[in-house]
Amino acid sequence: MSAAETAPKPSRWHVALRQITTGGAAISVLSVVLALIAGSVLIAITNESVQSAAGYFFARPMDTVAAVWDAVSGAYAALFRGAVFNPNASGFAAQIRPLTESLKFATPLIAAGLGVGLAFRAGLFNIGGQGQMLMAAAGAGYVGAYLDLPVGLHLLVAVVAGVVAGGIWAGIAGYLKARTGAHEVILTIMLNNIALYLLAWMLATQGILQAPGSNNPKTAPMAETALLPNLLGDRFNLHAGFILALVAVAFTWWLLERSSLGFRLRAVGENPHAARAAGISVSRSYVIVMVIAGGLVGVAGVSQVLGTVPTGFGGDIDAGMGFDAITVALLGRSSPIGILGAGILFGAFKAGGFSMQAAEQVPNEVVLVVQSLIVLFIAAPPLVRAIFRLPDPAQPRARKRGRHAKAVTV
Amino acid sequence: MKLELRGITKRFGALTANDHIDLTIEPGEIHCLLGENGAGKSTLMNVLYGLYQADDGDILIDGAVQGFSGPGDAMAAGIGMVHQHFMLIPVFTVAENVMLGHEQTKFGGRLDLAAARARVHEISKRFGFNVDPDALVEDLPVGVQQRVEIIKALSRDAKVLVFDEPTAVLTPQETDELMTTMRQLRDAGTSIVFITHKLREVREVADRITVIRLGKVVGEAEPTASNAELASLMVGRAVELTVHKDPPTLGDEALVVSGLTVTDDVGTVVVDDVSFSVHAGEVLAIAGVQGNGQTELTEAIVGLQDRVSGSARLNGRELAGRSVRDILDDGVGFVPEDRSVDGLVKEFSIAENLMLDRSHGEPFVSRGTIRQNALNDFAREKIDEFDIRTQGPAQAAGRLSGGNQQKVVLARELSRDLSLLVAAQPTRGVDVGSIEFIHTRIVAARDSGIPVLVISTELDEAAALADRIMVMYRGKVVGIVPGDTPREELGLMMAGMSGSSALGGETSA
Amino acid sequence: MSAVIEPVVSDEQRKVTITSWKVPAIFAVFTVLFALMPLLAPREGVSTFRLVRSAAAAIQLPDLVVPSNPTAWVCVALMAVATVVAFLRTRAGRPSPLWLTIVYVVLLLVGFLAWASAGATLPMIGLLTGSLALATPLIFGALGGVIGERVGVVNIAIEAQLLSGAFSAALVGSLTGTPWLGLVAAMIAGLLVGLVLAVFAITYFVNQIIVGVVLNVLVVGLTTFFFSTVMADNTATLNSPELFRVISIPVLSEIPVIGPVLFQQTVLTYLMYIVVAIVWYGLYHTRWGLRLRAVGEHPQAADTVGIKVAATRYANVMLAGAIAGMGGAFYTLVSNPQFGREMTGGAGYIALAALIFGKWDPIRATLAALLFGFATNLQGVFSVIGSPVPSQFMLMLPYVVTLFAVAGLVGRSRPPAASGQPYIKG
Amino acid sequence: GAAPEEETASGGNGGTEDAASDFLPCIVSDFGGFDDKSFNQLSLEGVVQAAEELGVEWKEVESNAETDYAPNLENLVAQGCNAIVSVGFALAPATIENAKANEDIDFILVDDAADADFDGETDVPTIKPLLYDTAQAAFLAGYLSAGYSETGKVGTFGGQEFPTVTIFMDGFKQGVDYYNEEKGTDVSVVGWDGETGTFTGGFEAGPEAKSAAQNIIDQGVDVLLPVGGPIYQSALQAIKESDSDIALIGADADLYETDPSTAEFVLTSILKNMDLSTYQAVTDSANGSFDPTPYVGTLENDGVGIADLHDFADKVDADLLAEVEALKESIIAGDVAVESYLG
Ligand SMILES: Nc1ncnc2c1ncn2[C@@H]1O[C@H](COP(=O)(O)OP(=O)(O)OP(=O)(O)O)[C@@H](O)[C@H]1O
Ligand SMILES: Nc1ncnc2c1ncn2[C@@H]1O[C@H](COP(=O)(O)OP(=O)(O)OP(=O)(O)O)[C@@H](O)[C@H]1O
Ligand SMILES: [Mg+2]
Ligand SMILES: [Mg+2]
Repeated sequence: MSAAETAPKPSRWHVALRQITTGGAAISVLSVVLALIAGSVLIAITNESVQSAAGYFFARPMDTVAAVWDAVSGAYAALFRGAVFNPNASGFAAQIRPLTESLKFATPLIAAGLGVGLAFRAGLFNIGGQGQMLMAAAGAGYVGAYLDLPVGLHLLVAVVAGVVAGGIWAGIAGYLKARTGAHEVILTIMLNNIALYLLAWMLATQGILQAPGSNNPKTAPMAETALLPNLLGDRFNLHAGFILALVAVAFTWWLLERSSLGFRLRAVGENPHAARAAGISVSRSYVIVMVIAGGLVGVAGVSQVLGTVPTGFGGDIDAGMGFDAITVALLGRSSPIGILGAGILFGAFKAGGFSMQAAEQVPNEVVLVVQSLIVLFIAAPPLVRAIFRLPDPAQPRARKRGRHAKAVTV
Repeated sequence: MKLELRGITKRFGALTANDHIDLTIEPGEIHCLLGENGAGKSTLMNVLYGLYQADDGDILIDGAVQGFSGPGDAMAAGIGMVHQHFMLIPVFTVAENVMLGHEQTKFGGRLDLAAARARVHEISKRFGFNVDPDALVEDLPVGVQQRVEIIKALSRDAKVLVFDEPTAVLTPQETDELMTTMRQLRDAGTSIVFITHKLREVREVADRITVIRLGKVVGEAEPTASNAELASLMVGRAVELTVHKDPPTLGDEALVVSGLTVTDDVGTVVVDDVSFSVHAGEVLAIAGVQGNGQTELTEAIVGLQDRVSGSARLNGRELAGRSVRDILDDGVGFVPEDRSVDGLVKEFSIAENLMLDRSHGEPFVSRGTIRQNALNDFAREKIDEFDIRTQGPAQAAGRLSGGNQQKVVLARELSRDLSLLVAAQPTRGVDVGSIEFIHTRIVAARDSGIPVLVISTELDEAAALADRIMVMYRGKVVGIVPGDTPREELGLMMAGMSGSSALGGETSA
Repeated sequence: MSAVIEPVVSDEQRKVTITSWKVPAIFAVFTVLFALMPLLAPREGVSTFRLVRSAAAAIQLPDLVVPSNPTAWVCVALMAVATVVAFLRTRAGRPSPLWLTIVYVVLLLVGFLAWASAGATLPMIGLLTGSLALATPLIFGALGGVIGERVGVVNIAIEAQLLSGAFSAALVGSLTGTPWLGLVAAMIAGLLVGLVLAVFAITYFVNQIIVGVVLNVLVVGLTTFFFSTVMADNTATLNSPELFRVISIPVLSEIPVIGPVLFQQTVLTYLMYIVVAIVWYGLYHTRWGLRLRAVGEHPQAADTVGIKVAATRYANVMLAGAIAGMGGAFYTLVSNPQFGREMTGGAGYIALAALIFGKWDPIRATLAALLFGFATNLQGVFSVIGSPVPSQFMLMLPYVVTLFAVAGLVGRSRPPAASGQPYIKG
Repeated sequence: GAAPEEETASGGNGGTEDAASDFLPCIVSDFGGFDDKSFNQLSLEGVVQAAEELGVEWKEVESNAETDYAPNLENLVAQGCNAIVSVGFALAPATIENAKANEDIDFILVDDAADADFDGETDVPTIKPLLYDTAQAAFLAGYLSAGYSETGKVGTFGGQEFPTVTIFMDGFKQGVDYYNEEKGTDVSVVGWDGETGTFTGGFEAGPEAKSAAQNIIDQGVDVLLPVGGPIYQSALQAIKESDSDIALIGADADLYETDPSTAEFVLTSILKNMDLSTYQAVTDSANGSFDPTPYVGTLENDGVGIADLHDFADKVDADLLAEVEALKESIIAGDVAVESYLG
């Protein structure tokens, strides 16, 4: 074969390969791989079989390797069975049940992620998802558990009550920021803690949220009429909260991409000076965006109390999702579609984490570690490329940062 | 010290900002660099200063190749630079700014501010500057800030001093003083690279002139060359240097401002009891060095200032106290001074920027939803009409060149039904070709009977556009004079002085 | 050329004083609200303020005994006077001086304490000591935040630095048997978190808020994971650090009231005083601080005078992490002899609030953290001496106080100009 | 170390091959996690002990929030657990749901009657509630403390205001009050007045818990009862730093045993013997003798009690000890009534 015959120009495969390896999709996949590798290190070093095998590593190294493989593959297989597809279950419905569980767990993450992401787009760092979710839960929970309303109307009123409560709680921060210029990060952090204790008090007070006749800081179960119906029948836990989250995604997409209000909010987020000079009231926008963001986070609270935990709830119903939502929003680059994807990914990790813990006794926190590493790696493509020695694309994409308004500083 | 640049090439992505540039600076000469916006002058100087790394080429000092890895090395080699965009920390004092990077310390690591003050005093005295070392830089007028930059460079005993467009922010008098300083430095043996667009200045101080166009050296010229020769070298074609305009057909007094006073948030009266009026079909230019209240005056008119007293009536309706949106909806067109801060959302598309101040109702919004098609059609139309060089309406405004960004703002404001046009620095940082176009459009607006208020720190621009010129100094009106007042006199007025004819002109309206 | 050249416009710009009705309005509102307490819920008896820690103290001060309700009323009256003064001054176009606000706040506090502690003894030393203890990790955290932001890198990862500091201090303190090595380990842990923040934020230009938030999650995950898989089963060897002992400083600790509060503390608290002082001094009076602030305000300007922006940021973000890590050590080397899962409980976020509240200034941030500590402990003391308010509302108090303080008194604040912006060179 | 024999190297831990080996006991913690030195930990110990004696493996899963309970239970069900212990009242609803759906599994629910419909009956016959009338034991501790106290003040504080927490504080206060009645003394309880009291707001040890303890100590108490997992550690630290002798009372487990570093400070501990009852319930389930009748731990059945005084035995008046012993009999006999939410 002469030198002249060998590929005078790069073959089509080569070009395609290059595009794949330098593109965003590859980075995402490799980020997940890297994070999973890091997770497996944790799993392996704390696994007892691995530890005991490592004790005689020099005598029989293959034992250690085998133990590591068993520990890691077992854990990730369990994760997969819990999050996507369980081949061990009987019947197709049971096999794909994990997928519906993932969507269930994704629901509040998507809704709250939207609330954080929307605020980002308007230049605000809404770190108050926790408080907003708690207040939404209180609102929806009160209506759902203690009001007597006809079928249909009851659910509607409960949902609205939750969304409005979340909106008001965030609106307080927006209003104070607009009026006094106080930093929204402080305001929302303080409001988180205030909500925490306010809810604790309501839960401990008869006539407000505490279940009648009980001493526990818990509400009564929600009335049947206020429950978000299961979407796929009673064998699956996936409830209509997921539909609410999808509606929220669609609404937020419309708001940001198509509506005039969203246009103004984005303008304020990208450049408040120019927005002001163009007649857009920055302070009013802050209030509006926080109210809407709080309402979206409210959907998360609503879906928890009326769908996921319908048996009555206590003081940590937010389960840290106000903060998870920040990660989801960041991974989704503050775009509604991105947040939908990020929410589902994290929901799947969550669902899988439970199964991994139950089956392999691997603590849930591995999932936290893996999730946060994914976000970090995806945000830094050059690092991932360097690790895998991938070529740098012609146009440097490294600086393509998220669409979080740049005005967000702390 | 002899400085040579050989074959300097610098690329930004696909753009080649410097293309094999050769330049030699002899000891003790003032070497002028001349070129359009974006020709690559600042880039070249930043390479020289170690701020950018050249992709190709060498820097030689007295024949020895230098390897600058950063400005620290360049400074150590005796190169100093007064940057086009001041490199001062606004919240630091003058002394702190001057000492930054080569601080002297006393016992306990304590900064030796006394030494820095002394240094500032010493250099100030040598060049007749009047700079308070303890003033905060952000409180200083730009002219003084520039002196701080010069002191900074001199305090490190620079052998080669680069001045990148230092005169853009100076009064004519200050410019003269600066040129005296430059000659003084040259005579003491310092080499100077002087960048400017102003041909008059070039011919006055330059020992040699190099012209750069599109990143390449296109020629050398003698200080004796005529304006027209230099301009055509710069632009590559013959350029119209004056605006053609007919005498105004004046209508009624449209904008009447009386006793307008604006206070900033620390209590300084930045616009002090200003009164004037603008007729329909007239251009009133407000001249003055930057920072003398012009900006705040325009912002007060469109409702962007908080602490305003007095009145501004447009066709009989009071503007003061109303919201910005209200005022804009009344037909006030506003071209803000700093387009990248106040005029545009850089991340938005051109189309989105064109609807920025019309996000309520017709024609772009119906029932709360943006009418994408109407907006895109409109954007295409304006791109055509204003000759905005772009790939299309969806391109992000921030990716346009400065001149084209400015055209987007003008297109937005001029395509509304206007009852008043307020344009601040409409051609700042815009190249000669675009200036021609923008001036024509402003004059066209005037001719269609719109009252126009133009703020310009460039005397040439004020003189070219204005039917009358109002000069402001320290927030107060120095005088209002006809558009053809001689520039020496305007220069004096810009420094708060008055020549006889200024006193003789109409001082109130 | 004209013959007459004379100035027609003066060089001086007029200055006016901007008067804001905010101060008198806030005074008035609080005076009225406060007056409602003795009015609607009058309290019987006397309030006793105890000024010594115990009967064993070397210098004894008598208890301060005041009648509760009358004292509250006197304070209301004086607050009303202060309100009127503020009102008159504002009307005369002069701003209300800071001392008036301080006097007002002190009156408010004294009145409230007298009213609320009717019939009980209020141990002042305990109240203040507890406040300082609660504030100490926050102060370290806030200082770490101040340094980070002043050099241009937003540090949301304070929580991560505190938590990893607490974890490492417990682990290394237990293994080595000396708290000093535990402290070093805490600083290294904080520094490493800072390093990761720096790598992503400075080298890879990743949005700094993303990195911070994610690091917080990551560290919660890692510490909890290792705590439950390794530490919890080996408490004796891995999770029982030797604690720092309280050291009374001779002479100083004998000063009435202040002595026992400030000078009967552990080494870590004394280090805190020193670090606050050093950071303040260093930031405003040394080359290190000047360069650091320059990089945070205008990195390009700093670059043009030969300061290495990225290196400066790296070094100081790591330093900031180390300082915040010291705050983490407080949890396991002073407060509590063991690490527990998520034991910092969001303190990093409160520290973040304190540094913004304190306008990115080390002293003010320290004061903000102290205010928070004080409000928290006031809540604690009142729940002990008996208060008619449900515990949940008492627990809410510090957050409500901060909210009011931020919204009412502080308002707009300006962060370092380049904070949060990556510096991308041409 | 030396390599084990090839065959056993792959054997894993636990499981021998006898008949019991397919029995799988499992346990879910509440949000406190298993290392809380308190009720999650004790319950786990019961399960572990049972499993080890039975020679079977067990599965333990931790919850971090209330939303984790249902999925954790579902996943344990999927793992084929035969008996599942749910620790804490908060797990009741999820346990009831899962029990309804999986009638072949024995559920053991700690601290709740599993009676969501308030009819006085356990809602699902396969749930065995384990309840503890801790107030009875706390009553004894209160009496003992009142007698022990020299300053006439004893103190208590809690993590969060949950009934399972306040039941300790309530019983303690009743015991003190009873002592005052009997002896005509005026010993007071700082930190809990029967209605409101001092709470740290969470169950983490740290500066909050330490300050809470500090504030109570400042009121001059010489006995301190912290209720809520690891917060006793911070209380201990506050005691060590105070100049005075203050005795600590443990809650749930015998602190003297579980945390020897407390030895010289522990007067006694209020025992809530969850390890014993979970052990019993799991063992019963394995042996096919699972009895879903609610279990209520009392002084009588040794489900609750107070621990040995260990080092304090000779610091406490022998008469007082005798009185406490007698008081225990009176409570068992019903002569002295102790009130609590368990009736
Ligand atoms: N950091 C950068 N990144 C990308 N492009 C740049 C950068 N700096 C300059 N450019 C581009 O390089 C070209 C030359 O810019 P330069 O600033 O050197 O022009 P100039 O001659 O100084 O113009 P002016 O007279 O407006 O100051 C311009 O097209 C500019 O947009
Ligand atoms: N200047 C402003 N800046 C920010 N938000 C504004 C401003 N004016 C109005 N809004 C908000 O935008 C929304 C719509 O406002 P409004 O009804 O005044 O305008 P509109 O002309 O009906 O708007 P659109 O044309 O977008 O439907 C309201 O929520 C309003 O509060
Ligand atoms: Mg330039
Ligand atoms: Mg029942």
